[in-house]
Amino acid sequence: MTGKTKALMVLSGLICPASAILAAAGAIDAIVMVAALVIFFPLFVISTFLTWKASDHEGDYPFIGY
Amino acid sequence: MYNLPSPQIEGEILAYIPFGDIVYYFSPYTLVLFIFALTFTALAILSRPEKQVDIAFGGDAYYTKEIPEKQMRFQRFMAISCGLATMAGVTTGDIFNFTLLTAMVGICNIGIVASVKNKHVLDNAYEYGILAMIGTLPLFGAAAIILATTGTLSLWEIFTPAVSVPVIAKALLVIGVIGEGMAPVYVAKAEITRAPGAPYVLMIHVSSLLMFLRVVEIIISM
Amino acid sequence: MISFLLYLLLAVFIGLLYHGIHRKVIARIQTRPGPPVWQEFLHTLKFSFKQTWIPMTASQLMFVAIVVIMIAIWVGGLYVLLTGGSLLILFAIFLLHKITEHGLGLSSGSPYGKFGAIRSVISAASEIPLFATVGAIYMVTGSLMISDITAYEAANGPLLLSVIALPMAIAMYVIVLSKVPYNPFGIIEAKEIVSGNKTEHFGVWRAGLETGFAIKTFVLLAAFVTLFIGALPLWLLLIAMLIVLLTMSFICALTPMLSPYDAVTIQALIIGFVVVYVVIAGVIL
Amino acid sequence: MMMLFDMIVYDLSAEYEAALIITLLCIIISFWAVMREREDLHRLILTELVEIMCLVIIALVATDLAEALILPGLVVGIAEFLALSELYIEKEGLRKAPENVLHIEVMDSAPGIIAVIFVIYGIILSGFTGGAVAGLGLLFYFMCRGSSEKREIIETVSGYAWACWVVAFIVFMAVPQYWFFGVIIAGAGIFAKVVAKMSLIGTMNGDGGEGDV
Repeated sequence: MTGKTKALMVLSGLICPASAILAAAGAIDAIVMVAALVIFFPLFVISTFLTWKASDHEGDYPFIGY
Repeated sequence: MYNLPSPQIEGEILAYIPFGDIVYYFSPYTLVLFIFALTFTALAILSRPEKQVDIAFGGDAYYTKEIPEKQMRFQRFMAISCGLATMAGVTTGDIFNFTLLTAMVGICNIGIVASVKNKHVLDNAYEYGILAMIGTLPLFGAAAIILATTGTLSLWEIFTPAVSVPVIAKALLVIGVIGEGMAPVYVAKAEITRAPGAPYVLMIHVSSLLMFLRVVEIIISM
Repeated sequence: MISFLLYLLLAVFIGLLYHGIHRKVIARIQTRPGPPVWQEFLHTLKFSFKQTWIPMTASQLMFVAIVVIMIAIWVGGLYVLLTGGSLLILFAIFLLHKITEHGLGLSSGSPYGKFGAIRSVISAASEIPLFATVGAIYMVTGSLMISDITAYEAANGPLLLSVIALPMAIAMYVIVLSKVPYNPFGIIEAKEIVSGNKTEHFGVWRAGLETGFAIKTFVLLAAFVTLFIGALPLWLLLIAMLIVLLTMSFICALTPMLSPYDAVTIQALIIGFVVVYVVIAGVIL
Repeated sequence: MMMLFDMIVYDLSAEYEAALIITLLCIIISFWAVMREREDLHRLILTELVEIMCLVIIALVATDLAEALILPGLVVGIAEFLALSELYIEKEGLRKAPENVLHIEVMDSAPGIIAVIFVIYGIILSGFTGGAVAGLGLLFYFMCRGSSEKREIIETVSGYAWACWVVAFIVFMAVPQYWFFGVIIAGAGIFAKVVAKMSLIGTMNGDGGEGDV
């Protein structure tokens, strides 16, 4: 799970600036850049969060002593 | 033949698909709507319905509702056809075709909730259905009046500044779409959306709002 | 084009910061100390670090997809606004936001989420026509492209000062107001139904939602300023947005949450007012 | 063509307006009726009145195009009507297992003979009318006897009718000089098709199906 989200994070994290740079250089249309950003920016946000979130393993219980 | 009438409303035409004299076209505006309808149709196909949790009030008990396989299949079928009708409706370039597809959206909306075995949902679906049926009158009426006064049904022709459409036809068209999709007694519709089956029930809302967006564009352009 | 990417990041940042300022101002008006202005920012980060899974009762794919769609539509909205696209597309994106609100509540299977979703359908009855009345700007400026409207304003002065467009400004103000947190029309996330449609979206999903809401607040405030005051340089735009937000904070702090039917009724009354005004103005002009 | 079309529409303008106003009056009356009625079933029937008014508005255009538009309008109306009546049955819990209400002696003794007579007479008549007569005979037969496995046969016959049409079509297109042969095949096809269609109605009655009829 984490491996996949990490890969998605890297991929979308590369696509977003790449599309912006390519559009600035005139290689692709602005509309293509927007389409790329609309699709990959949310994926980047979610996959980033999923990558750095706490692990799914059982956490410790700090208040178990009560 | 396919010159875009009023670019300031919806932008340049990107592509068109002619089926005989009915032309489907994509402008940036209709493309946004089309992609959205497509996304939610895909969601309806791919995702499983949720298990609605009911709380028995006055106690700690709660239970989840399982949706029977048969009902799920029917709802999914209806949701998909509703999505297809919406996709066609937001891109069509023919006013009568638009009204027909809107009516189809209305029928599919009833169909999505019709298989739910819940008295309240069915009662409200029936009320909504009656309104949807009455809604076809202003809907088709508007299309007929537009045909009679302008002599054409093609939106490409109607959008040209030379062709003027009577205000009553515009008003009837909006009333028709509202009656068909958005159900003036919105609260009855809210009651319908209580039915279990998330991606399918959401399709009711998606389709009617997208059709409304399209009709707003049409009446402003006319 | 790179500037758009920077604007996007800025929108997330500013949106969260403004949410924080909003909370702070509300707290001060109610004579509470309130959280620091960075609270919403920290809030989002905190949520993103938490353990996260998908509830067993949820419609799994939709539960996740709706968060992604929520962010995606507002990224599109930001682009439309920045490039001076059609107001109609902005209107469409607002409506799609209503759909995602509905979907958020429906997808979880929780009764509270369901209630939030149903209330979102009810509120759509008044919020949608309210936004549609903004289309009456078309009567004044003769165009629905935001770039044309700002050009009109550069030539003829801000629309906010023109008597004809004032009701439209009020309609748009109520729309933006009903989308900021803690507002009197916010029946879909009222506390008597826990958090309404956001109830079951916790952890990473909630953090994603907050990100989307931040862009949404930025876009709606910027749209209000651009439509009714005019195209401003960035720093002036941010200040103008902050001022608009502060007026909203006062309203949010001083008014109670309305009941669902009252919220719809008040918004419907405003629609009626605008429509009557537009008809009268149309007859006179 | 376009000019002519415009001319016709605008020439009729005065009559059109008068007719439109009268129709609008009728619409108001029908809306009034729907509004006043409280009984669910009656409201459903009254909406059909509204549908008719809708068709009248389309018919007012009075061109070929209007004629072409009435049909889809009618289909949509009927589709909604059917959907709603199903909903009404579901909602009121009126669904129960179908049973044979009509049962008289002739239905036990005679169906075979009567069906044979009808079918033979139908073959003599041939074509659409013949199909209808023969179909009536089979309809009667299936109605009396029930139908457990006969549906497959009817489906097969219906499929052969399609095949006949396709063959006739190919004959018309490819070898037009044998047109008479094509006509005969198509006639046989339509005969079989109408028979199959009508006898299907017969199988709907009785407890032939497995439950969900």
